[in-house]
Amino acid sequence: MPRKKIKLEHSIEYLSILDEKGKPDKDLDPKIDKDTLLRMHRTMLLSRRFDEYQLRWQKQGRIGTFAPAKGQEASQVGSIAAVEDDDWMVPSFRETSVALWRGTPMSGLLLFNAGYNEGGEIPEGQNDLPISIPVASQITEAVGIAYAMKMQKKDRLVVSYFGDGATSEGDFHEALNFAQVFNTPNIFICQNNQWAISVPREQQTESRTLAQKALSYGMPGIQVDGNDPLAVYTATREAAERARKGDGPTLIECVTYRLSVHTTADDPGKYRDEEEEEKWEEWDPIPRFQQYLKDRRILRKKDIDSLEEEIDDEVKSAWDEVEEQIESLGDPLVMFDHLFEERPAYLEEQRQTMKQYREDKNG
Amino acid sequence: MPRKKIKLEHSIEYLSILDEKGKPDKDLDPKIDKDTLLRMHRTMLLSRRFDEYQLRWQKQGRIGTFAPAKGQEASQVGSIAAVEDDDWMVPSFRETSVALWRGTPMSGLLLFNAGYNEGGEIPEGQNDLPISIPVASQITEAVGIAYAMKMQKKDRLVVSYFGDGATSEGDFHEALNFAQVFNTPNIFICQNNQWAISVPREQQTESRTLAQKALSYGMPGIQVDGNDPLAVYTATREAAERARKGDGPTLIECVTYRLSVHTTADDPGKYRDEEEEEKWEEWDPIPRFQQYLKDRRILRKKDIDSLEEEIDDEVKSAWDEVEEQIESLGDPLVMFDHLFEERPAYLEEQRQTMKQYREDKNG
Amino acid sequence: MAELTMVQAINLALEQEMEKDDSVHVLGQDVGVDGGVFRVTDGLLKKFGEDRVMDTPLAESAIVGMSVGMAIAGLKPVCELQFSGFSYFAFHQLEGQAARMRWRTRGRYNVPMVCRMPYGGGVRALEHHSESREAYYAHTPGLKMVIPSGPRNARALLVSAMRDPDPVIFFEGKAIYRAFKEEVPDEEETIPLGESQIAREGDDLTIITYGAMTHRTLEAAEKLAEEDGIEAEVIDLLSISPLDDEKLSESVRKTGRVVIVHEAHRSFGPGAEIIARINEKSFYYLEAPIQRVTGYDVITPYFAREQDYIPDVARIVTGARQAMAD
Amino acid sequence: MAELTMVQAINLALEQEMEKDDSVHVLGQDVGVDGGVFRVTDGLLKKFGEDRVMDTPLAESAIVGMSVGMAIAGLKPVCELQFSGFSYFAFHQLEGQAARMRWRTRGRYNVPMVCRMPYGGGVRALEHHSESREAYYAHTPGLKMVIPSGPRNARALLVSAMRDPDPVIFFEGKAIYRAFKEEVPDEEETIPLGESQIAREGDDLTIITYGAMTHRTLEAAEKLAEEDGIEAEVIDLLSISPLDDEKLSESVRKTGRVVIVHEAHRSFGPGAEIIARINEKSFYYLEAPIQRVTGYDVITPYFAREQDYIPDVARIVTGARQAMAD
Ligand SMILES: Cc1ncc(C[n+]2csc(CCOP(=O)(O)OP(=O)(O)O)c2C)c(N)n1
Ligand SMILES: Cc1ncc(C[n+]2csc(CCOP(=O)(O)OP(=O)(O)O)c2C)c(N)n1
Ligand SMILES: [Mg+2]
Ligand SMILES: [Mg+2]
Repeated sequence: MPRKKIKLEHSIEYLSILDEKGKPDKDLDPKIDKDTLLRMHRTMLLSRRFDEYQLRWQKQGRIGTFAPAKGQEASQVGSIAAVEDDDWMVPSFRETSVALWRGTPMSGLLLFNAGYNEGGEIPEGQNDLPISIPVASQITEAVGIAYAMKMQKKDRLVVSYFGDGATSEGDFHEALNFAQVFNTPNIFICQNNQWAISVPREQQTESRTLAQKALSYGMPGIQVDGNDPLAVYTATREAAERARKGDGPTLIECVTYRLSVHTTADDPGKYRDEEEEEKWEEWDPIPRFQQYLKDRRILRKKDIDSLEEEIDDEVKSAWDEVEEQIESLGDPLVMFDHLFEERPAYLEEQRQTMKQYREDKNG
Repeated sequence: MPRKKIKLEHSIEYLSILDEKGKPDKDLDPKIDKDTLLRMHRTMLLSRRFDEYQLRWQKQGRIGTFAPAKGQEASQVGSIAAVEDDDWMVPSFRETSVALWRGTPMSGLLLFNAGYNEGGEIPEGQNDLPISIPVASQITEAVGIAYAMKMQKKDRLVVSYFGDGATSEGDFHEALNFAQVFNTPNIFICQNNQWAISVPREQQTESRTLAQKALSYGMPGIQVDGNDPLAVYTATREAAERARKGDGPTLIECVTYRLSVHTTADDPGKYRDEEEEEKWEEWDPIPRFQQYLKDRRILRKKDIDSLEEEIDDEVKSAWDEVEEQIESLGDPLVMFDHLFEERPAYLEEQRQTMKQYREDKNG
Repeated sequence: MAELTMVQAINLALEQEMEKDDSVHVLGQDVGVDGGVFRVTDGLLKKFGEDRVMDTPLAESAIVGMSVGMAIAGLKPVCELQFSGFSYFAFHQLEGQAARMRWRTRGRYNVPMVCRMPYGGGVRALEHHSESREAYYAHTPGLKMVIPSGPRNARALLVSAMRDPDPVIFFEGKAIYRAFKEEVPDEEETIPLGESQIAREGDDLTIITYGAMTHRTLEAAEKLAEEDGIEAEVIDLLSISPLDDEKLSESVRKTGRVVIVHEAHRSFGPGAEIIARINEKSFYYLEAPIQRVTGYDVITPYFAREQDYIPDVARIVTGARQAMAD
Repeated sequence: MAELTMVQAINLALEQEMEKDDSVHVLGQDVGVDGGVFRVTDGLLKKFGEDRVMDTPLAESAIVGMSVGMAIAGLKPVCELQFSGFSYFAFHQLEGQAARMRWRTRGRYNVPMVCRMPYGGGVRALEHHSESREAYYAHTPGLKMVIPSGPRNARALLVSAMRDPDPVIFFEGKAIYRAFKEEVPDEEETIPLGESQIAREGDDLTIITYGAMTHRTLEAAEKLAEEDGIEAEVIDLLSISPLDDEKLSESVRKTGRVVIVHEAHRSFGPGAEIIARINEKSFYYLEAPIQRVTGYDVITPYFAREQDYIPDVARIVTGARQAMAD
């Protein structure tokens, strides 16, 4: 009696719906409507092809370094598709599929990756935060936004994204604790892609799952097959329902894999086996999802072919667009804009110095 | 099957050995030897009386603000008594009982509380870090020291202390994760005294226990009655055995209560009920432990009386000592010492300026 | 109109603004039930409820990060960090998120938040409770750095800070929290951020200071007038960033001699930038080297010796005499 | 003797010191298997094993805090933070623990650690990857702040830093990691921390700079000699704190005209302190206002416009001509 086991608030579950061949567990299939399924599929494919083009453009020096989403499309699309368009979205730095789902133009992403601050602009009406490079740096912001939604009595929740590595940062811990304490409508999507640059998941932390970190906050946590859009969708949906009912936040660990480089500055050959990569290729979320859609007769082979063509054109024309945009962008003096609402005198002075300097140089 | 419960590495236990009347659970009694028990008792009593004197001295303006340990003596002494004298100890800022157990002279503590940096000096041979005021700020240091012990193949472990509030800080999280990943000989003692200044434990975090935060790191965690020195001792002993065997760190939550003010700058009347305080007074660790010792015929009423007298003298003479020390301390120029091993020129210049200035002023 | 301490004046600013503007929220450690460890937020919880006066868990980074999120989404958070010495736990949030969000999004989101924190020595407190590291924040693009010197301007500056559409770091001198009272009008007052005040007029010498040091500086100025017949102009900066270059230039060009007084460490401290600005704008008017009377480049000593670290009236007078003698 | 890039030279310093001294450990994100994102620690894991070349989880505060603990207990940690822009996650550990431990314990414990981090722009990287905020650390009592300008002095300074009994912040200019090679002797070399070098001698003007900017400054100096017949003395600081006041004074007293060049933001930046020191020590030798050619007080822009932010040769020349013209 004086030595007794303590009962926890929650237990941690694992959820998967599609098997490796794309066959769903009939009882668990969330029965997403056809249009949504097709939009999900299109976004995943677009994200994949966009990554591929960007890798090429990066090699050609047209854009700088960026972090491909390849392999994580199901984690990203499955989760964002399960919430409303006017819910808030707080990314980390690898959420291309999410951004595309939300409506961010590829040209904007390209502009960002080409080194222009203007690429960080969020289209008006889209409740997204911009990419933030420091790992785990805006999970706390997601909690603040969710708190504001609650205060303003808006029926909006906040989905935020981060990786397995991010769970080691203090800010992850502080943010999740605050969310539970203030009972905010947050959904925390941890994309466990097995690697934080060269550090494998097993060296990042000794906990068997990342989902169980939720127990630290008395928060519900769940681990899902992150390469299964239906499982991700279902878990997010459940979390969203809880959040909207006022039942607070949820941590969802999506078990997935980074099929590509960390960023274009990275060489995975230094630290991981091709075998591992090949093993995970078999779990590629896109063919699996396509099989499911085909089996449900929502998508045919030839639909995919024509979609591929469409996407190819779309991506290519995004580059043309961004080239035009770059030409029309203001000169570097824009770096003095948007520091403050009003530019203080000392900054204006510096701006004039730069202006003068540029005029002298050019004329 | 595709929706299944995940088994965790550890379960969380609760341990208590003494009941409220000081009667032990016979099977669990750690059978500590008599000398150690008496030393534990003496340290707890000394800590209590020293706190009381210091509160008085603070009111009289003899010392500045400080954080009394009252109520937490069992958590502190029970844990530190369970490790070796040459193990390392990393305090937070309320570990008076621990410091006394380790041999820190009361005069040193008084000097610190009187506003002299010299009070932070750790007696040679005592492997203690100094007090660190920022909450949770040296838990990571405890991990670094433990790693060094492991590297140097020394059979030494590190006990570190912090409060319930500290578990909300990012550094707590990062430190425990590192400890488990590097499998270091650390024992983390969380003194859950129910309050972080005015914030009650329930508002600090929504997890039912603080011990379960260990699950986040795949670390063993245990919750113990922190007002029961035998339970604290037992849990620490078990953790120490694991650590010495190379089985890594443990988190121990000691459920206790801050029976006094947060610091002398604080007024608990603003935020907590007297009833609560009174309830916890009944669980005061000192009478409970005394009852146990009496029942075991290790301590008699008259031993306590003479011990009280002895302690009274000791504390008072510590004040005399510190007064003498203060007089013999160097002038404020010492603030330029110990910034670096060698004083760089710019600092020496500043020192000379101060010296000159003081000479001009004084003569 | 009432005679208020700085604590009361700041409390008044918070209360009136919260009344006027529903979107103002106060958050931090112990700011609710306890009314703040210095009682600055006393009474606010009772009046505005726990949704708007939020006792948070013990985590500076989350306090700031959550504030940034609230600000992005339409609220106006005023967060309190218990001592400026603990703000470094949130440094990445302040420099990386608060300061950058407007810039990062080309103005789509702004961060109208105030981050209040007590700074400086003089209240017999513990280590990390007495620092004066405003230079860290002043060096950070995207932040404004404000330090009032008394009840009346504290109130006016805080109102301006709360209405500012951008993040403001607001340091409150512990030593002057309760040291004296001032008449503070009931009606709203504001002072534009970036504007300094002439605290004393004079033609012989310019002494530039701010915060708690303003009072010792004014005392020193009186002493200089009495004992040396030197009439010092004392400029109370109020804003460390943006600096009020104009007022500085005007005074320096008039007097040609300058002393800078601050509690902050000397090297790479605020005084250095002030010297640099004067060098750039008024070099040819200077008649002698600018004197810095500042805290030393040591860890701020524990309280028994703190007053030997913080500039006192005599040190300021010595610095001034030096500036006149050179 | 070999021709090495700065990356290779730093690697050499680490390797040789680890060989010589068992207590030196390297830790950080991706420093082991991956050899560091810039390959600075390449090969060390293989040679010294994972106990001494430690791939850590992703947590800057713990990396620094753990290093402090290791240093206290007798090891000599060299930790790497992946970019200086992420060091603010550990700011409280650097200023609150690393910098204070010796002082706090009256010398009982010292913290012989080096905290290495890449700084500065020029490699087409992302936000937070291009900052130059050495002033934060230079303003912090208890820390030394070192920035080499090339392979040879990087190696020598790092050896000194590893042997220094106190914590050293060691910034490595990304732009010069691989930009050029230099002869680096096999035998050990050291440079005392706090000592600057005259990178070019001259009598007309003193240009003070450090790190990656040293090269543009030297180019500018050549141009000034060619086009204007101005012979600039270029001082490469190497240590930002402690500053080499002596060498600065000597040069300034000789030339009377000064330009300071750095990538860091202008306001409250390193240049301000240098001006303040010159004001204090050599005021009467100055013939014109000191010119600052620096990064602007804006968030360091993304890479497409980064080169407009970082001082270039032409801006340095302009600053120098200004200093001569005044
Ligand atoms: C605070 C911080 N430290 C280090 C880095 C460098 N860095 C960029 S991404 C990354 C790994 C992130 O791993 P994870 O969180 O798993 O996300 P993933 O890259 O796998 O999507 C690191 C170390 C950073 N951006 N921010
Ligand atoms: C980083 C930091 N933030 C805030 C404070 C102010 N402060 C001192 S003690 C304390 C509460 C600590 O609570 P807990 O960890 O439970 O320890 P306890 O005081 O109860 O022993 C606070 C907020 C501090 N010292 N450090
Ligand atoms: Mg990852
Ligand atoms: Mg507590």
